[in-house]
Amino acid sequence: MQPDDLSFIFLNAFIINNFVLAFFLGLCPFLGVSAKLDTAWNMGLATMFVMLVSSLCAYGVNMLLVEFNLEFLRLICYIAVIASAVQLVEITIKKLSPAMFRALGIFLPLITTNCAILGLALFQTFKEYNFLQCLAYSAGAGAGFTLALMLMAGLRVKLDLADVPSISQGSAISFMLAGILSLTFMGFAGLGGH
Amino acid sequence: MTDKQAIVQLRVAPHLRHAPSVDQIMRNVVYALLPICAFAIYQFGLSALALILVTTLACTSTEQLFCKLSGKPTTVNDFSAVITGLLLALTLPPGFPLWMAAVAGFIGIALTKVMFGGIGFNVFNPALVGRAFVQAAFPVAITTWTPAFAPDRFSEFIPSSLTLPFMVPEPITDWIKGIPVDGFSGATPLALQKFGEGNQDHVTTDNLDLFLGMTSGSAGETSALLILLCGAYLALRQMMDWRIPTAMLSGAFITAGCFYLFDPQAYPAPLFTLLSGGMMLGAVFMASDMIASPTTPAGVWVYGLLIGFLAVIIRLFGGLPEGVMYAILFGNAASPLIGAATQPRVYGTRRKKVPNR
Amino acid sequence: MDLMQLLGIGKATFSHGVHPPEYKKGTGSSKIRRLSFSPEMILPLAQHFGAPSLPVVHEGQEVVRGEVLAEADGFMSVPLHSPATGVIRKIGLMPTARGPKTESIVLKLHAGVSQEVLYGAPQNIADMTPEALIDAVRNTGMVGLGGASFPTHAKMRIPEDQRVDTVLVNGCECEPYLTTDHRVMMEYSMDLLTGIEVAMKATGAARAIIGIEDNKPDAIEALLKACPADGNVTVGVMKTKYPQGAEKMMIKALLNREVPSGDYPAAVGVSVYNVATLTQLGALLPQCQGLIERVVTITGPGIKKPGNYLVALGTPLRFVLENLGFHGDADHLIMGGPMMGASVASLDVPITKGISGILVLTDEAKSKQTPRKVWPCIRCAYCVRACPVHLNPSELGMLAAKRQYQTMEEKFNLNDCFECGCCTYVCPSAIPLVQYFRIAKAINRENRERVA
Amino acid sequence: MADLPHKTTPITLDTFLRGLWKENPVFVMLLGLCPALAVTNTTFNALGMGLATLFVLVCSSALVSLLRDYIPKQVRIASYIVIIATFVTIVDYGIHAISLELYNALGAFIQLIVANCVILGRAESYASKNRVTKSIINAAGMGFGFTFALLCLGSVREILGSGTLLGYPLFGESFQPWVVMVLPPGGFFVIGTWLLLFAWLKERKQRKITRQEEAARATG
Amino acid sequence: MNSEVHQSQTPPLPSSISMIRTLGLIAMISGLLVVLVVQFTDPIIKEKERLALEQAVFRVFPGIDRETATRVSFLLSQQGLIRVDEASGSNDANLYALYNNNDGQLMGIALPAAAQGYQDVVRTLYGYDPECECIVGMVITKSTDTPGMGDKKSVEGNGQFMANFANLSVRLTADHSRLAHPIETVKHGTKTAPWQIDAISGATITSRAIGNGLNASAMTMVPLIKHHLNEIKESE
Repeated sequence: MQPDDLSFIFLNAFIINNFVLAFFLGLCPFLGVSAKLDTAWNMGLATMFVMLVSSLCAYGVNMLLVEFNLEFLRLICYIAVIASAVQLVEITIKKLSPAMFRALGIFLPLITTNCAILGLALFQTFKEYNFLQCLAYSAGAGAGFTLALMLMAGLRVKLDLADVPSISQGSAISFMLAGILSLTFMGFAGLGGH
Repeated sequence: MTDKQAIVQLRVAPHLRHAPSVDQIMRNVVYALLPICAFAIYQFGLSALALILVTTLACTSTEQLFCKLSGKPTTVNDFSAVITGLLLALTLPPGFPLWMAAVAGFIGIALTKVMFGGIGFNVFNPALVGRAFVQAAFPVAITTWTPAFAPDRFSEFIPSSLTLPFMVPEPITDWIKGIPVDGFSGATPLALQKFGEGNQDHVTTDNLDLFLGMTSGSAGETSALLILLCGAYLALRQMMDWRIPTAMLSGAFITAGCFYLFDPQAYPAPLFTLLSGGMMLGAVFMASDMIASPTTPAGVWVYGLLIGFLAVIIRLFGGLPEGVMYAILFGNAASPLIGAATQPRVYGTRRKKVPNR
Repeated sequence: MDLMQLLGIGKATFSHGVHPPEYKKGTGSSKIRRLSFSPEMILPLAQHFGAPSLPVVHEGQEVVRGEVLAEADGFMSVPLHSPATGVIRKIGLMPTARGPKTESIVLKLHAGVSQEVLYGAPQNIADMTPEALIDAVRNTGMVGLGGASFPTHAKMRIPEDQRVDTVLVNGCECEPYLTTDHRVMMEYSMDLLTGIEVAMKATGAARAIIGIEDNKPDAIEALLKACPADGNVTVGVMKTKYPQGAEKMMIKALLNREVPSGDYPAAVGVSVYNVATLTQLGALLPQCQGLIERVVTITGPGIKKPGNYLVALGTPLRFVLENLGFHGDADHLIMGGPMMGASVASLDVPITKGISGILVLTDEAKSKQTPRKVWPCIRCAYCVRACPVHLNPSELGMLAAKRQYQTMEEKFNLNDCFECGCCTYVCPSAIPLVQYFRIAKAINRENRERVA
Repeated sequence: MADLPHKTTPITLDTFLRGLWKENPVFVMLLGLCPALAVTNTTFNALGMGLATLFVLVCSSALVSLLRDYIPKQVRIASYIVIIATFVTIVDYGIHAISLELYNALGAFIQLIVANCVILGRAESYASKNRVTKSIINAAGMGFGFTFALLCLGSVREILGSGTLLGYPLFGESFQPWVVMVLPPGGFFVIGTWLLLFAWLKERKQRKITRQEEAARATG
Repeated sequence: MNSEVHQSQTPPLPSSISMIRTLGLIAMISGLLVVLVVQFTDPIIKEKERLALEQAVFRVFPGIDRETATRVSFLLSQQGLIRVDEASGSNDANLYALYNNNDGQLMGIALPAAAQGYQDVVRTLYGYDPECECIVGMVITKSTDTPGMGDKKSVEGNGQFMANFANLSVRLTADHSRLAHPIETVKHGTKTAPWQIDAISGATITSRAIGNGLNASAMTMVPLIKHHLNEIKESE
């Protein structure tokens, strides 16, 4: 597989360089919303959706900026675009599907502060991906985020029933779990690299 | 007060108990591992013996240390730490520096077991976490293999074994070249297959040699036959779920078979996949770790198949020649999800109401 | 399927379950003997599931054996008959095997009286309508003798919207040690068939199957011989496995039907009765008699003369045990089978309608069978593969340890557990799972009541 | 929040120290984890990232505090984000101009300072309610606290992971580096271990206090 | 886009004019600041990057430095050879030729290469000598692979590995259409042919990424160079 194949880009963002476990992006929701399986799933879905939308918006904005030689405004534009994209997504979902809004609604504001979204926009710009590649990259990143979140949630639900020693309760145990998960995902390194 | 409690205790039905206790199960796993350890020592000599002793000691003393620190009664006598130690040793290259092996044992127990509350709550296999840690920490040492059946193996250590703590092991390429063993090289069959020269002759190792264990590799993973026999002992005594190894091996076989059928030139034969590397040891003794695998009957199959599939994928397309360890760790991580998705259908639920109603 | 069973191929069974050692050798082959009368009898008014009976006698009143002592209070209740001729000494609170003291009638026997039974007018089953039959059944005071003590007539009245096509007769007796049903089937086959006729007629079922585990070949043979030629009553041979005798398991095994969660067997067109129940019914109903005695297996390493005994209801445990010779103390006494029975802490409790066995374990037997040390769950999944209703006891147990009783009920079908004990039996960590589940159910019930 | 009536309270040492230890953004509030883990594989990078964040934190706090009376409530978050993004862009170009090596090592993570909740949190909960000097001092405390936490992580990871500190070898030639420490899992493990250490210290202190109280109660 | 943020937050407003005014003010301040900084830093950054590239190009050819040679950038593709003027800010060159300062002779050609490594793409720059049809040097321009094993410092510090690139054969077939032997990375200690790269023990993936990058680049570029060699030679 070549580094710019769509499937490789997807896989790369999905498991090889998982946003959470290899780049530490989106750690806040990863630690905060992974206590239950169904919340984790909804959060993952919402993030995936916002990632797709904001990645495409960022792609468009970047095209404009490059056109007018205004690259130095990139960051300011991205952050504004992402904030408004989340708002727009929220409004659209509310209008189109109230049921989905009830399930995802509370997560959307949280996503605004999720650095994985901004990270995605920045990375795709640095890697100079084209439109389709951006699509694959954001889909992979979203799926990878959801996968990590779900695995974490499963483990935490299981450990809810454990006699965890008092000092490792709370965030320390989450970090250790994340570390082991990250160690596990190292096995995927180099996948498709030849 | 205490008297009353005692009576309540006695009242609990059922009044018959059948199962072997946890320590009996663990002890039997240790028994099943002993022949494999013995073969490892026969194959690799003093270094393998020292490796096994060091990891076992590291695991048990870590467990003891943390029990003492937290003021809990000791849990060393349940043999689970011994199993971790033995398994860990069996997955390491025989010439692995002993101090690194001790680190692996410490990390395995401290990170995976003590951290989460001791036996029963280690959501990952401690031996594999220990090994994954040293794989990431000391990538050179853990991929340095030595030939089996060196003539001096019972009187001499492999030089890298005795590396001083925190020091880089000496390169042993020259030492290996000095060993007059015919037909064996330091490279493992998997490495030969993956990094071998040319594209045609991928598999250079005879399947029978692989089956009997006449190759180099990690200390205890070479003999598929011995591992199967020891696994059969446990399975017959119902101290291991035979479904997991079966599912995992079939998952690996099917995946490897598909690729082999697709292009026999580029991909190794499925039988080679099953017999080489840590596949057998992983399937029989690691994936079947009760605590870190799902409990549901369907989940067990899904879990095994997933691990087998991933192991082959990582082997064929990943950066490393061996993927069993990571596949099992991934399986461990996914096991709560698999369990949640495969809860058995409870008798009388989700059924259409009776026909004659 | 029947043919296959006769040939012994593919014997009917359910999935999962356990194979405990049987311990049936000693008592299974010896005939039922009668136990002598105790000088004093204790008769709790609540020997059945449902409202306690209402006493119709007063203290100091003379009663005759077979006379009604208490009447049924509503539909879910049965009358209580006097097990012996004597005088009512007291009506008050007395200890029972279930635990708390309950309202009971204490009967003092007249020494040297012949203990002749009071008969009613004979009834002809063939002439009776189902309604009349159900009334007659109720008058016998019959309840499920297998242990549940559910009033038999209530079981026979099928709800309007349901129809029953099959009567299942439960002769499995899957609990270790117990052999009452085995002996009853051997010795009272004809009474059993009469009882089956009653049940079929009352429920409107066209056929009946007597389910027997294959470890009782002599009983199978005896019943095959006794079955009428019309083929409406057959014998279903089943694999020996615990809890084969649980009615849901038996329905699954013999008919491959599943009773919906929270529903009764009638919902799938089946009505299940214990052989002991139908045998007693077959003997009592034609004579218009009441239930005053039952067969009890009294066994265990702590009993000198183990066997099956016909015991008058109300006989105190102490009298039974002293008569048969016993050593050990009360902590090792179990009423019922070893898998589901409760141990009793007092020797003063009486034998009641639902007690099918008394088991006396000795110290050594107990210590060998019960590992004392409790370990954390190692998720070995033995219990998952043992649970006959396909619950996940391991998960439930861990939830129970963290007091998440609500989750147990909502997500893991806690209420489908019928406490057969398979999970605890196989648990290598010796976790008292069944006990946890009982507590969890009780607490949930309490919480629900508090809300309501 | 506890620090509501700031307008009247005077500037104390606590204004500065609070962020350094008691409300340490990384170890106590678990904010800004992404840069705290992603770029701390060497002490140098950790220092660079810490100082960059400090700069943005102080500047944006100052500007927000200056403009606090002019920004309408409805658009305050948008304004803060734009202000922060401005300073991040400045830092980005600054680092690029100062050291190409550091710029390459930190990569996109410099720009990701925008998404660091520490900064927005300061702007929203402190700078928008306090005078300029006070906001700056508080922000500096937070910034140094963040840098300190990054150094805690970075030094451990570098010492174990490469056997060096700030690039200088500590142990000589034959030291075997623990490569895992500079990899992503090492980041998780090191922060987890620090948290364990702090939890243990806290528990010990708590136990000591309880013991003293008990002793006091016993004697009194 | 600031107005978009503003639109989506339209609960009861005090006065939208004040909001727009504030946002406008902030936008102006930030725009001003950014532009100032960019104006100031841009030339510094450009110069630094140019220096870095130049350093890398000269490092590829041991023994050649700025005193002895001049660098010219080209874009070479199927469409032909285009000279790139870096002063204009364009950076799409894919070929850097070095000419002797004294006689204007072509001394060597530096080419960039990239391939997927352990973590991310490993970028390298390698020197091609058209005379001997071989690679004569290689430097890492970017690698985020495992520090201490696959990063720039440790790979370039590994003398044994770097020796692979002192004379790595990229000979063409007789018809000049493709490489006679593709560049291959083999496990440490098993190099047998001049077109093989002996991998770093423990960092096989990075080694292989370097090899793959070189191979991919050489596969397309070397025949092209052969084709345009005279053009390049005369472009001084």
